[in-house]
Formats: sequence, C-alpha cells, structure tokens
Amino acid sequence: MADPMKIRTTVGAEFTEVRVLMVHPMETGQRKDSSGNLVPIHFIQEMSVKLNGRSVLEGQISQAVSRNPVFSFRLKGAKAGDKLEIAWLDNRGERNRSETAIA
Amino acid sequence: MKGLLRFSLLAGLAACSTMPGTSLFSEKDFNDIQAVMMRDFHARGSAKMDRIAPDDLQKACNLSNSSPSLETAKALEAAQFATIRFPAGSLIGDWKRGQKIAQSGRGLQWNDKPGDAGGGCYNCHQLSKQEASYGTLGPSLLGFGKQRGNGMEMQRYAYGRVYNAKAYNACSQMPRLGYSGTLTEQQIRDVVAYLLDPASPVNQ
Amino acid sequence: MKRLAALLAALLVAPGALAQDAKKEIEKYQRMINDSSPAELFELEGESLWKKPQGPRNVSLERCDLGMGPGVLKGAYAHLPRYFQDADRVMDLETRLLHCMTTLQGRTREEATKRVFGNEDKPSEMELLSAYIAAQSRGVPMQPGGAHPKEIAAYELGRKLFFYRAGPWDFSCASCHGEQGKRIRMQELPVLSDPASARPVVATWPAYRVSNSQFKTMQWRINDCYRQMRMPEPNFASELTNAVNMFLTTTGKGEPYRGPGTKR
Amino acid sequence: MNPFRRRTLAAIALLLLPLRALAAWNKEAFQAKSAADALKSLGVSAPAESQDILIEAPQIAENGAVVPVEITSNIPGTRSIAVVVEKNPFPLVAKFDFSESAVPFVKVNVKVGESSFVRAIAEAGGKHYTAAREVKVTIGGCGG
Repeated sequence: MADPMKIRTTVGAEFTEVRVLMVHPMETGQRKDSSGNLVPIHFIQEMSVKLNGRSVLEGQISQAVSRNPVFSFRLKGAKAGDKLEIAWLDNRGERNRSETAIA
Repeated sequence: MKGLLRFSLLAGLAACSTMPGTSLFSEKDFNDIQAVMMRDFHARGSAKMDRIAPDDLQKACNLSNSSPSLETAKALEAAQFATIRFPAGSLIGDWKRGQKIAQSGRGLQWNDKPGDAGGGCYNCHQLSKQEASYGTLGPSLLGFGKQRGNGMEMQRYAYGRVYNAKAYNACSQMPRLGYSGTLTEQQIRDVVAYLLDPASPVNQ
Repeated sequence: MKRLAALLAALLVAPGALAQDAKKEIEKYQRMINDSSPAELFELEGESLWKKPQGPRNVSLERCDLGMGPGVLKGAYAHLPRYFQDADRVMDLETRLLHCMTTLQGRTREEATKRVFGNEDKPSEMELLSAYIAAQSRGVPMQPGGAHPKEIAAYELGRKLFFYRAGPWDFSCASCHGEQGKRIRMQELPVLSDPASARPVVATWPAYRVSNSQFKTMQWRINDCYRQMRMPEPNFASELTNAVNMFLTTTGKGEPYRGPGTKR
Repeated sequence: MNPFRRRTLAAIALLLLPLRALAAWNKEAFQAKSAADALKSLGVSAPAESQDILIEAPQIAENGAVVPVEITSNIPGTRSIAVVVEKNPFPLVAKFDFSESAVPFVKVNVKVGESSFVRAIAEAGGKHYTAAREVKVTIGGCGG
C-alpha cells in the first residue's frame, strides 16, 4: 500500500491550507466484494502531520472515514520551502509516509 | 366514481405527452433500428434478445411520440385492458410486503436473480409521508386509499393499473408490471394493499 | 370531486416547495464532493497506464491518435466522438482507445475488452485512461464532429434511439430524461435532448462516483441505462453506443469541459 | 490485583510511554456503540453547546458513503476536535489534536450510515464544547 499521497499546499495570509489525498480502501468489514465474500476490516487508524520535523497535528481516524481519504488542514507560520511530512498507520500495521516542500 | 376515472385518465394523458405530435419515426426507421439493435445488443442474464422487437403498442407510441390520437389511444387501451386477468375475491394483499415491493427497484434487469422483483414505485411516485426519497415522474399517490376508499371497483382500478398501466393510458411511461411478468398476482395484490389498506403508511 | 381537486392542488404545491430547498441542498452536496474528490487518483494512474508498454508489440499508447495527431492529448477528448478515416467510422474515446490497443499494441479485441468496466477494488484500463485523457481537455469547449456524413448519420441514429421505446418496460431514454424538473427518487433527471440541460452533463462525464468509489465512463453510463431499461446488454464500443454518445455530446456541445466530475 | 496496585501501575506505565510520534488510537472510544459511551471514553462529560464551533456539512447527502464535513472551532485555546456521527454503528469517527501552530480546523469525508446528527466536540482550556448539524442521507438513483 505504498501508493504516494497527493499533497497540495496553498500558502495564504493567515494560514497555509494543506490538502492531502490518501490511497486506502478504509474497509468497514461490512462490504461484500464482487464474488460475495465479506472484505475484512482495514482502515487507517493514526496519522500525523509534521512541519520541519515537529508534529503539528495528530489524528486518530476510523473506518467511518470515506475510502481514499481526503483531509484539509490549516497550519500557521509555515512558509514556502518548509518541510511538510504526513504519515499514517493502519490497523494491519501498514505504514505510509510522504514528504513535500511547502510551495 | 366514473368522473374520477376520466379525471385521472386525462391527467395521465396530459402528463406524458411531452413531445409535439410530429412523428420522429417512419416505418423504415423501425426496420433500420431493429437491424442495428439485433447486431449491437447481446443477451445477458434474463435479458434475452426477444425483448428488442417492439409490439404493436410500442410501435404506435413510437410513431406518435407517445401522444396518439384519441381514437388510437382508445383502441390501444381496449386491447391492453383485455390482457388483464383479475384474480377472484379480494384484491387487497399484505401492505407490508407491498411496501417492500414499492421500495425495490429490481426486476427483469440482467443482473436481477429470478424472483428478485420489485415495482420500483418510489422511483417515480410519492406514496408515504415518511419516505422523503421519492420520484416525481408519476403523480403523488399520498393518501390514495384514504381519498378513494377501498371498495371493489377501486381495488380493480388499482390492480388493473399496476398490472397494465397502458389499459388506462395508452402511452403512459408506467411499466406494465403484471403483463411484463415482473410482478406476480400476489405481489400486485400486496401493492394494492399498500395503496388502499387504511393501515398502510400511504393512508396515514 | 371538489374536495379531491383541492387536496390534489395542495399536494402539487407541498412537494414542490420541499423539492426546491432539497434541490439547493443537493447542489451544495455536489459542490462539496467536487471540492474534496479522490478523482485525481484515477487521473494519475491513467497517466502511467497511457505510457506503459503493453501487448505483443510491447508498445505504449503514447502514439495513439485521438483525432488531433498521434499522442496529442490537449483538447482531444473535447472533440470526440468524431469520424476517423483509418477506421472509417465514428468513434468516442473508449472506442478509439480500443482501436489503438489492437492496432498499435497488437492486442486482440477479445483480450482488450475482457474487463472494460472495473469495480472499486480494481478500476479498468478504460476507466483509468478515460480519467487521464478527459482531464487533458479541461477548459476546452466540447466540440464533437458534426460535418462528416457519418458523423451526421451517427447523430441522427442516436437521436432516434434516444426516443425509441422498447423492452419489457416500454422505456426510451426520454421516458426518464424527457421532461424538465423530474426526479427518480432524489435524483434530478436532466432533459438530455435539451442543450441547456445536456451541457453541464456532457462537460462533467466521465466521472468519479462517490456512492461506490468507482470511476465511470460514457460507455458504462449508456450500458447501465440500457440495463435499467430492462434491455439486453449493448456491445461495448458498438455503432449503437457511439450513436447515442454522439447525440448526447452534440446536444450538449459548446460548454467548456470541466471534468472529470464527481457525482453521487 | 487490588485497585490500588492497578492504579499505580497504570500511572507508571503512562510515564514510560515513549513520546509517540502518532497519537495512540483510543480503541475503547472508537469501538463504543453509542455517542455517549464514545464521549465518556474520551473523558468528555456534558459538553456545553457552543455557537463558536462551525460545522459546514450538506443538509441532504445523495449518498452516505462520502459526506464532506468541515469543522472550525473559534473557541480560544482549542486543542482537539472530535467528530461523531450519532446514528453510526460506531459513532466516533475521528479525533484530531492540534499543536499551537495548527488552526483548529479540519475537513474530512465521512461515512454516514443513515440520516443522523453530525456532532463536533472541541476541547479548550480543559473544558469541552459541542455543536451538531443534521445530515439527511437519501437513496439516490433507481434503488436497484
């Protein structure tokens, strides 16, 4: 599951808007696949947003977040070139991490 | 009661004549379209290729853009009315089963399993107050039984209309649910119950 | 009779009023899901597929001519369906992609059409490619072919098919898409034979569907409508589906493309 | 194990917890089957209704699989926002903790099982505040 996340940053006067699109099925364990068997529960549990190495936002999420999650956050004091890191951990212990410079 | 039937008949006719009378199709078109469809469709599940050939009713409605002349409509409706078989006794079944049929949009699609049939009533009609997700292609049927009562004549009208809507309105957009084999006699009775039974949510 | 008429009149007003703000709220929902939609993911994957060598000739699709020259993507989708000299027939995007898969990549038609409609676990090639290619027409006004005799014939056939009632439920496309302001359940039904209603639809297909997290194409859209019309299944990329697509796109031409869209 | 010993052990365990980069997933709260239990597991009791929590969500969603919800807390010193969909089988959907350099704002697509209130709970200055918006979920399409 190491599909890259799609991160987009827009630096504004008061804050920098961060929009991140993650690739994850976020299975509730209730869905049946095309051949009728229940797809086991599988979802991102924890995520973190770091600016220049320092954690600025931590999230705990559940299977009630939609498939291929899309989040928007707002960070204060971020400027172009700062290092932005977003990471997640799912209930199967799979991890993903993406890094970008604030544009 | 007679006046009422005429009233809803005319309302039905007005509602569905969307295009001016000029015909879009000629007899030649029917042959061309038939040939293209026979070549460019294939059977799948219960949807076999015999479904493509239009019957006389469909031809007449296609030729007149679904607004046939009054006497053509009369003739078509008479022919369609003859296809309706009214079962003996009460035509009111179980409204709870009728509600499930009204909610289900299944039936005759290539991915439907046999017996997996619905009337799809909520796709086009408002029926009960609780269901906010209703369609507006057909008139609202809210309070249908409360307003019309549930005597034998109204049971036959409701049963007949569900069985073959074209018997009452030649080119109506409402499917012929009994005639097409989508709903069984018992299922139509259950839908009639949903419409007419005082206990049904339609009449609350 | 008087009581009934009054009651009917009241009914006609009540649902209308409810429908108005319901319509406004649904439009807000549509705006919001378009703002935060995962559709971009399909565009990215479609790009890598466009460049990926495949088939016996192990060649990518990058030399595929979508009507504006081999490999030209900018605005190509907005000018489809159109007539193609090399195949001597009118083709929409998926039909043309199939042509390139067979002629450039040497794949058999049977293999290339084995799985043209995907699911949320695995989108199909046609869906991913459509997402990427359509996105390259953003801002370009929809302008399908309309001068060549075969383009005109496709439009005419499509128009007749749109109004042609057939099948066990006696439906035509116009049965649902023929009258302004109508809904199936809460789903507004655009009158696709009317330019003003068709333009926003044509400008936002193909589209990502939030209800099942799948990306859907025009060939799927026409296929699934015939399923709900209780008709047999149309052949993928057939003359019939291209004719219906030509009629819809021509009716809705002129609007700048702003897809791929995000829908219910 | 008598309660006293258990409590001290728990206290010691907390101290030893490494500074986790990722906030530990609150299993108990996320597996609570009612909104009340979920809040209790988050240590939230009787949050005050507040006009300063803005919830932007569609009143009618054509489909419950993707309902965009945007929450802003204008309560000074807000450190966390939790999102609850009251009628979901597991009402607690997400909880976000903000450092000083993050605006107490989040936008996320959530699943709403059936028409329900979407509730936000903000934590500021050790106190809890809440606001809610109703989202009606309809069956789009031809239902079959």
